[in-house]
Amino acid sequence: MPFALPFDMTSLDLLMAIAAAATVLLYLFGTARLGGYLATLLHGAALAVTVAMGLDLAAGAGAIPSSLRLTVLGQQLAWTLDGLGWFFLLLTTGAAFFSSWYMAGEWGRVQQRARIQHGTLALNVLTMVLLLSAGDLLGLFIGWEFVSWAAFAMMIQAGGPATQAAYRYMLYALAGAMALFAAILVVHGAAGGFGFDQMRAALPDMSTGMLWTLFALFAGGFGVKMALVPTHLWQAPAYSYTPGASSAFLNAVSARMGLFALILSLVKLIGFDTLAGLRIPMTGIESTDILAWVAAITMVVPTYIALMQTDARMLLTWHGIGQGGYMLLGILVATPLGVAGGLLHVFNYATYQMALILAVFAVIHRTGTADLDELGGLITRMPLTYVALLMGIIGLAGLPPMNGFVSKWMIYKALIVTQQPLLSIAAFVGTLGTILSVYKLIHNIFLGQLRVEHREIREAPWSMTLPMLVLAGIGFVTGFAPGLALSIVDQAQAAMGVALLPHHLGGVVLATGSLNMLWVVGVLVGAIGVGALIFYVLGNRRFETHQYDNYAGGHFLSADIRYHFSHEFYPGLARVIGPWYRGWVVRMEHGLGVLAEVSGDLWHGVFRAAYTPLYVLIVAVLGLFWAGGAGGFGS
Amino acid sequence: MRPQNYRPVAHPPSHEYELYFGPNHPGIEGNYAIRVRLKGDVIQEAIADGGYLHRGFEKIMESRLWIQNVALVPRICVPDPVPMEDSYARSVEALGGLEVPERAQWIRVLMLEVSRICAHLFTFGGNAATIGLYTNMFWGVSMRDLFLDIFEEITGARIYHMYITPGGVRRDLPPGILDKLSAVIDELERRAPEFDDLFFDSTVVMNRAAGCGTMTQEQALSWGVTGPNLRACGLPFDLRRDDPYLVYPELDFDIPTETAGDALARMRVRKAEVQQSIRILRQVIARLPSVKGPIRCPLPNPLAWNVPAGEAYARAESSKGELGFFVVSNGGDKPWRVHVRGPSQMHAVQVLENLLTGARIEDIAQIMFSLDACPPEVDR
Amino acid sequence: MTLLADLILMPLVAFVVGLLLVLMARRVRAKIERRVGPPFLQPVYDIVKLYAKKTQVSHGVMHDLAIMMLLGGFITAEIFLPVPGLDGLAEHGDLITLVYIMMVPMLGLALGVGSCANPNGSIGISRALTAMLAYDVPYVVVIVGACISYGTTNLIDIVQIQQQGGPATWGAATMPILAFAGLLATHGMLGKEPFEIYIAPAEIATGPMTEMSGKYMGALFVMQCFQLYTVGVLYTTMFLGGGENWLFFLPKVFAVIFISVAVTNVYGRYKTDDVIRWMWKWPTGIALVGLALVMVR
Amino acid sequence: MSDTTPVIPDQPEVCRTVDAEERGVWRRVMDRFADHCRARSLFVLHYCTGCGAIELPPTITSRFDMERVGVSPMVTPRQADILLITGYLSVKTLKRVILSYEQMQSPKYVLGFGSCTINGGMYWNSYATVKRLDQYIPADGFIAGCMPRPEAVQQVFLDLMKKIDAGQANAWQDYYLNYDRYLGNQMALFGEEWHTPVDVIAEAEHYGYVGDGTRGRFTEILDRHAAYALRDAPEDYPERGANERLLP
Amino acid sequence: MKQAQVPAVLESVLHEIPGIQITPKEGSRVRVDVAPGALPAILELLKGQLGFMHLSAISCIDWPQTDEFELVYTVWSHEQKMTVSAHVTIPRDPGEYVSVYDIHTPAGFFERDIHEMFGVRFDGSPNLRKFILTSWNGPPPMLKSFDTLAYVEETFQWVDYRPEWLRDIEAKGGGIDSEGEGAPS
Repeated sequence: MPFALPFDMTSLDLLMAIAAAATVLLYLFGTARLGGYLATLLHGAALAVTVAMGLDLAAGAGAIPSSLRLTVLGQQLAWTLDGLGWFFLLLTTGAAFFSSWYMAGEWGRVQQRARIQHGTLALNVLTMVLLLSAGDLLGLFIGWEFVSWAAFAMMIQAGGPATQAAYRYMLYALAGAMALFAAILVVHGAAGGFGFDQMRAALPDMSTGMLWTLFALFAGGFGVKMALVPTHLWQAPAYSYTPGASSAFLNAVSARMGLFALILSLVKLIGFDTLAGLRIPMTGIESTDILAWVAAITMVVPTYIALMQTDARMLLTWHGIGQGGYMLLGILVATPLGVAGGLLHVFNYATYQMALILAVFAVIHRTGTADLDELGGLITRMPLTYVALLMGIIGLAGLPPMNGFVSKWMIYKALIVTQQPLLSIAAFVGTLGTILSVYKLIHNIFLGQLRVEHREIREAPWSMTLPMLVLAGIGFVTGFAPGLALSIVDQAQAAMGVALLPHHLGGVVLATGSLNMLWVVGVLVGAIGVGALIFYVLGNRRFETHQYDNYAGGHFLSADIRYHFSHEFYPGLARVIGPWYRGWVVRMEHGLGVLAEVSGDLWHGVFRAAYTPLYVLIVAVLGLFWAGGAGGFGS
Repeated sequence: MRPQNYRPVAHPPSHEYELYFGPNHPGIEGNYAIRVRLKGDVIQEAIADGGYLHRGFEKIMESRLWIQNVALVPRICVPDPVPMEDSYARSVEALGGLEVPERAQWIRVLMLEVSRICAHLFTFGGNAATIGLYTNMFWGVSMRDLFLDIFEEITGARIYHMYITPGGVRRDLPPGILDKLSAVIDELERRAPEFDDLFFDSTVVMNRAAGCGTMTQEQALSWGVTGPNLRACGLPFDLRRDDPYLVYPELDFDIPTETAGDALARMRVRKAEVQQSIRILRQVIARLPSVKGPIRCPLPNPLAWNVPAGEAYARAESSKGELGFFVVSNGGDKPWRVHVRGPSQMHAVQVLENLLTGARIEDIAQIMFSLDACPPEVDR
Repeated sequence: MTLLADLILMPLVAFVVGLLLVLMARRVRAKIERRVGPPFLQPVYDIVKLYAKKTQVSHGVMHDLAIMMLLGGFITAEIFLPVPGLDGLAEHGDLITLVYIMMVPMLGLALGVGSCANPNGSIGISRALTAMLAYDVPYVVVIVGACISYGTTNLIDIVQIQQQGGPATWGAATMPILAFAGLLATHGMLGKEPFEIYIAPAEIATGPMTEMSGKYMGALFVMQCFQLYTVGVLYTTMFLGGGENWLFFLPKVFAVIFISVAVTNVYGRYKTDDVIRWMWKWPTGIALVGLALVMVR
Repeated sequence: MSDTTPVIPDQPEVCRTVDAEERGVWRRVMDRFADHCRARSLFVLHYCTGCGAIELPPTITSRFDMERVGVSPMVTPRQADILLITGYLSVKTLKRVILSYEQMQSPKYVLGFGSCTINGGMYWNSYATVKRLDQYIPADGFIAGCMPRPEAVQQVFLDLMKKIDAGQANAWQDYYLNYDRYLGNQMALFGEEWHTPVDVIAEAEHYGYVGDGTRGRFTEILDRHAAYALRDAPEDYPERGANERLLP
Repeated sequence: MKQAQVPAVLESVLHEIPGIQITPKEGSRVRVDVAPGALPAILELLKGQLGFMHLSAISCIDWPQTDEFELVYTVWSHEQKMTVSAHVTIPRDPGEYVSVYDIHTPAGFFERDIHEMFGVRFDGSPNLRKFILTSWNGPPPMLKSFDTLAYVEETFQWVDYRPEWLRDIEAKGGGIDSEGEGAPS
């Protein structure tokens, strides 16, 4: 314990207290002049506590308990935070810190309802803390519901298309919650309780059919939040149209809660060995194979949907869905390398995706649009935002020297080493699509001809550029020295019960080909330095000209000629995959929408008819929790 | 010009942008420009922009003697100059009532057909180069050079011969030239399969040229398309047969047609035409030695030659289509009015604009070269 | 000390060999076109001439940075690509790393061309990336198949496995179908006809090169050297057993590039979407068959 | 008729910005080396300005093969070293030629191809063609004749190479040093609204090619006027037809 | 050839039109002189009845003596294998005429060209924007009243061309006769 706490509070208690206080305070004072900086301060404190917890865990503290307790149905609910939860908690508080920083200055002043933005952000952090530190299945369920509703509250604040998407999201989330609820009932029926240990103990006695049911219910229920492929349709619009830093927060961590719960339920509770035993008869296909293929499809399909987008935010959020596939796939490889790769990707993704979303919102802040067809040439006007976006897209595309490359490399490598060629090809193909679409993103916003109406705009204020530059910087540093991030990942990996991956500061050493990013990045930077030397020493000095001094077949350009290629950026590709996109994706979207509505009603009906008492009970528990939540502390 | 001097104007809210094909662009035949408005890579609107090669021929011909203009006319269409000389000469002959001696007519046919082969070889090369098949261009152009040598030996010049004058030709054929010509023709026939392999049998060419710039026969007729481009739509219209001039009625040749009306069909028609020209040349080579006589009818003093008043329209089938010279004389020593009707005036402007609309960036050069549009003919 | 020598020598060797490869490509093309072709030092003259231009027009800082990324990326790639006697840093980054390092200069070029604000260049980059997507799908299948077949992604190990077993263990012998698919993908990677969609002078007036002048253009010429070398050496390493020494190694590299430059001159250029269709149909199909064979074995 | 003797006219010798004698040995060696390479690598702009372009394919292709001596075609003015004016220049083309010339990077060379570039040639009394090329951009050499043979084209290239190798092909500096004179000639033909997007004066300042004739009466006019967006261009704006708006 | 008869088919179709004069010319060409008002009807008739689908050219001739423009519409019939040139005369002032674009699409180009070169306006022509002479501010250059040589002398300068060998010849009393008259015959 790095510092003493009053009243016997554990650090988890402190964190919960900070989060709860932040929720209340920011809702009250979010619009005040310094409200934004208060938010930054509070989230900074939460981040500091989280880091302190990490030091504790690294010192071998095991799990950090909370004083918060509840007794329901004779079951005592407890909240404790282990390494896995802490890993995700670090991302949560980190994301909240950078988001609130971004909102603290000019952004907060120009927003209509900064109070709500700050309040919902803090509320989200609070509910996530509850979810991540859940000590049993019921706690998990409660946390899950809270997180869903908090995210919903965040999404509807802007109104307009985001609200539409948020309702759709709730529909999916309800369906997921129903599945989860059913899973809990199955476990309760078999184990007689909600505790994790009770469930683990009951596993060997469960029939294959029951295990399959559990697997399907957990994967389906949590997969909704991760937007795994057939349930992916809600996420992009819901996250895109949420304003500013809230969108960045949602993108970076919200969907990762689904991953956390999946890891918890499938890896920690059921375990890889049990899962590996689950095979479809006569085929030898394991249950994880099914999920891995779902992950692979999630990698590829949303990536190519992202390629078709014309809104910068939609493009990025679709990529967010695709990147989720990489994480899940890495974890499902089930080797230390793969799991470490998957978890590292969670961390890396949070850094670069936040930088990207924040940069895009900085552009929106200045120009008022995120339409990729209406921007262009902003590099001269907003160079810092450009740098942040550039570093972000290098990470997202998974190219050296950014951190995205390291985690993707580990995932590819794990797949190749375990001889899963088709999955690794899918991973590579997803990356190729990413490269195409991120270039479109940066080209259409920052390169090409500057539009005349953007001629006078200024760089985004420091309060906005600094957070994204710091995030991009973290991305670069953890790309240069991935060992830093891998040590964080170790905590989670240890808590998952997976063997640790031996690593050093620069990467990993493997018999089948190693990676040392210190060398890779060092040489790359050095070589670019040599390139600069060649550029500046050889040849006469450069003369910078303007954009109308340009080749136009001998014609004269003037300001009123639109001489900028941005709309339909990949026409050839669109012609090849466009029919498929229009035919398949759009139809699937429609069909799934209908299906979700029908099945949502159906589940409702089934549960109300069959388990009305239990359902009422759960609702009562939730109500109780609300009533006695605050009183629970310290008891 | 200082960059800050650019006056700001808001861009229109549109997803369309502009590209400039030419005049300084390798996808353009000669010095010509097409401005295209695009969305993605699909052309929404194409506007032909000519005049880069405008020399005011029709004006300066009015200020020169009838005979002086012989030097000017071949320069109207650079790749295929001989039909220009011939048509001008025939229009003046019609005005002045001159009868061209038979030998001169045969020599003119020889020149015309060699020029047609040259022009088609050049078009092959250009068309192949637009889709990156430079080998074909290199071979085609060097093959054409052999024919230019024949020209040089006959007339003293490779490109602008100024050989066909009103009333006949400037001088007789040099001895042995017919043997050399048939050797060159044999060489061309020997090489022809190579061009087939590279171009007409290539899957890539098929893939790109088939269906590219397609027009129906009705469209072609209403747009005023002539020459190989019209024949590629299935109409066997050839002025050598339909409105015969010189000694073409005595010659035996076919009029090749295709029905598809696309770039590939147009190139196939040209290839077949080269074969027909070879056939004609063989007949001419066989016949010429037996045609004796003068090569020019007696002319008055060309420096003081007042051509009788009147008007004449002489047309010829050039390698690109119908070429017409409308010449008006008021009885003076200079033409009163010369109007040149080049086939490309249709092909390079209205037809091109129509065909390009809805096409893609990659088709622009291909369509222009397959129409064999000749900008100097448009600009004059 | 050896490392320092490697760091300096590997890019230099790559550049010099690349110059020879460029010369070969131009001479082969000249021979097919029945002409003499450029003199021996022509690639050098071109590059020196471009660097010696007295005015150098730039379209902004990103335009300059692009050139640095271009050279830096390729220099790094050469250092991670082991050749006889020079292992460089291949221990610290494997085949996958190399493949992704090779994308850094492309990304740099793409950014630089974009900042030139010329739609011809942007269309060129759009096409180049589309072509990359087209040829990299089969290439990825080939790489995954080869790595699984060799059981390692370490290039040094891959060379050693083939060196120790002799020609019978060369990739071309153990997985001929994959090797063939790899050759097709390599051809696409070199951007030669019929896959030359992103240069396409007659369509987009040479695409990415549109606004490049002076030393910017010179850097592109240098890049061409590096690109020919890297692609050739990578293929040789993966399928032709690398080489014990340069005497055996270089002929293989030249042979790989020769096949490509000889074939290219008798083809026109496909349309953009046909390149994708072709690449996803033939080389990918062949590569998947090869991959299946590798997996069965 | 086709007199194909290449003519390299005597250019007024333009001195270099720094006298060769004042340079260090190293700079002189480097200059010598650069000139050597420049002379052996010439990229010709692919711009068929006139009918002389018909003789360029033969010059470049298999029969005469200019790549033997390092001459190859290049597409955009940025990459090209040589602007080959292939014959007569109509006024409309001359504008594009000047733009292309200004967009080329120095050292750049201009060759007039055919008699029309020297004195109007066959079109001496045509209202549409320009009579003297070297009034508007400095030329390094001319080929007389109509039309010159490929051999003549090759000969002028070889002569130019000799000149470059000796460091004497410096006509391009004249454009910077006497920009006002060239601009005046251009304005006399195109009107005072004439301008190109290229900021020649800034370039001259940047690279130290400012001479007494760089600025003057005409460059002052240039500084004053703005490039018109066509919407509010005056009725007599010279490029009104050519730049007429495409977008609705 | 000159004394050829007017083809019967043409006669039969055109005889109803008043004030028309049909003259056979060289080859298969027939000259038809019509009143300005009747031209579109005649072209329509020829196209509809005899298949004169193809408009070869529209030529304009400036006659300053009578202050008139003569417009010549040359049409060709793929069915009859025959050329008809229809001549109309319009006054120079105001120099306006109707477009035949709706009968023959190619007329669009020729009318644009004539508008540019002679200043004749065609009502109903789809596109009379400048095409060739976009850089030209002077009068329509093909008018006889426009003197191209005077314009050239005024606008351009010449190279002083006096090489050594010419000076030698001039010293002997020879040289180039710049007037162009009285050249040796």
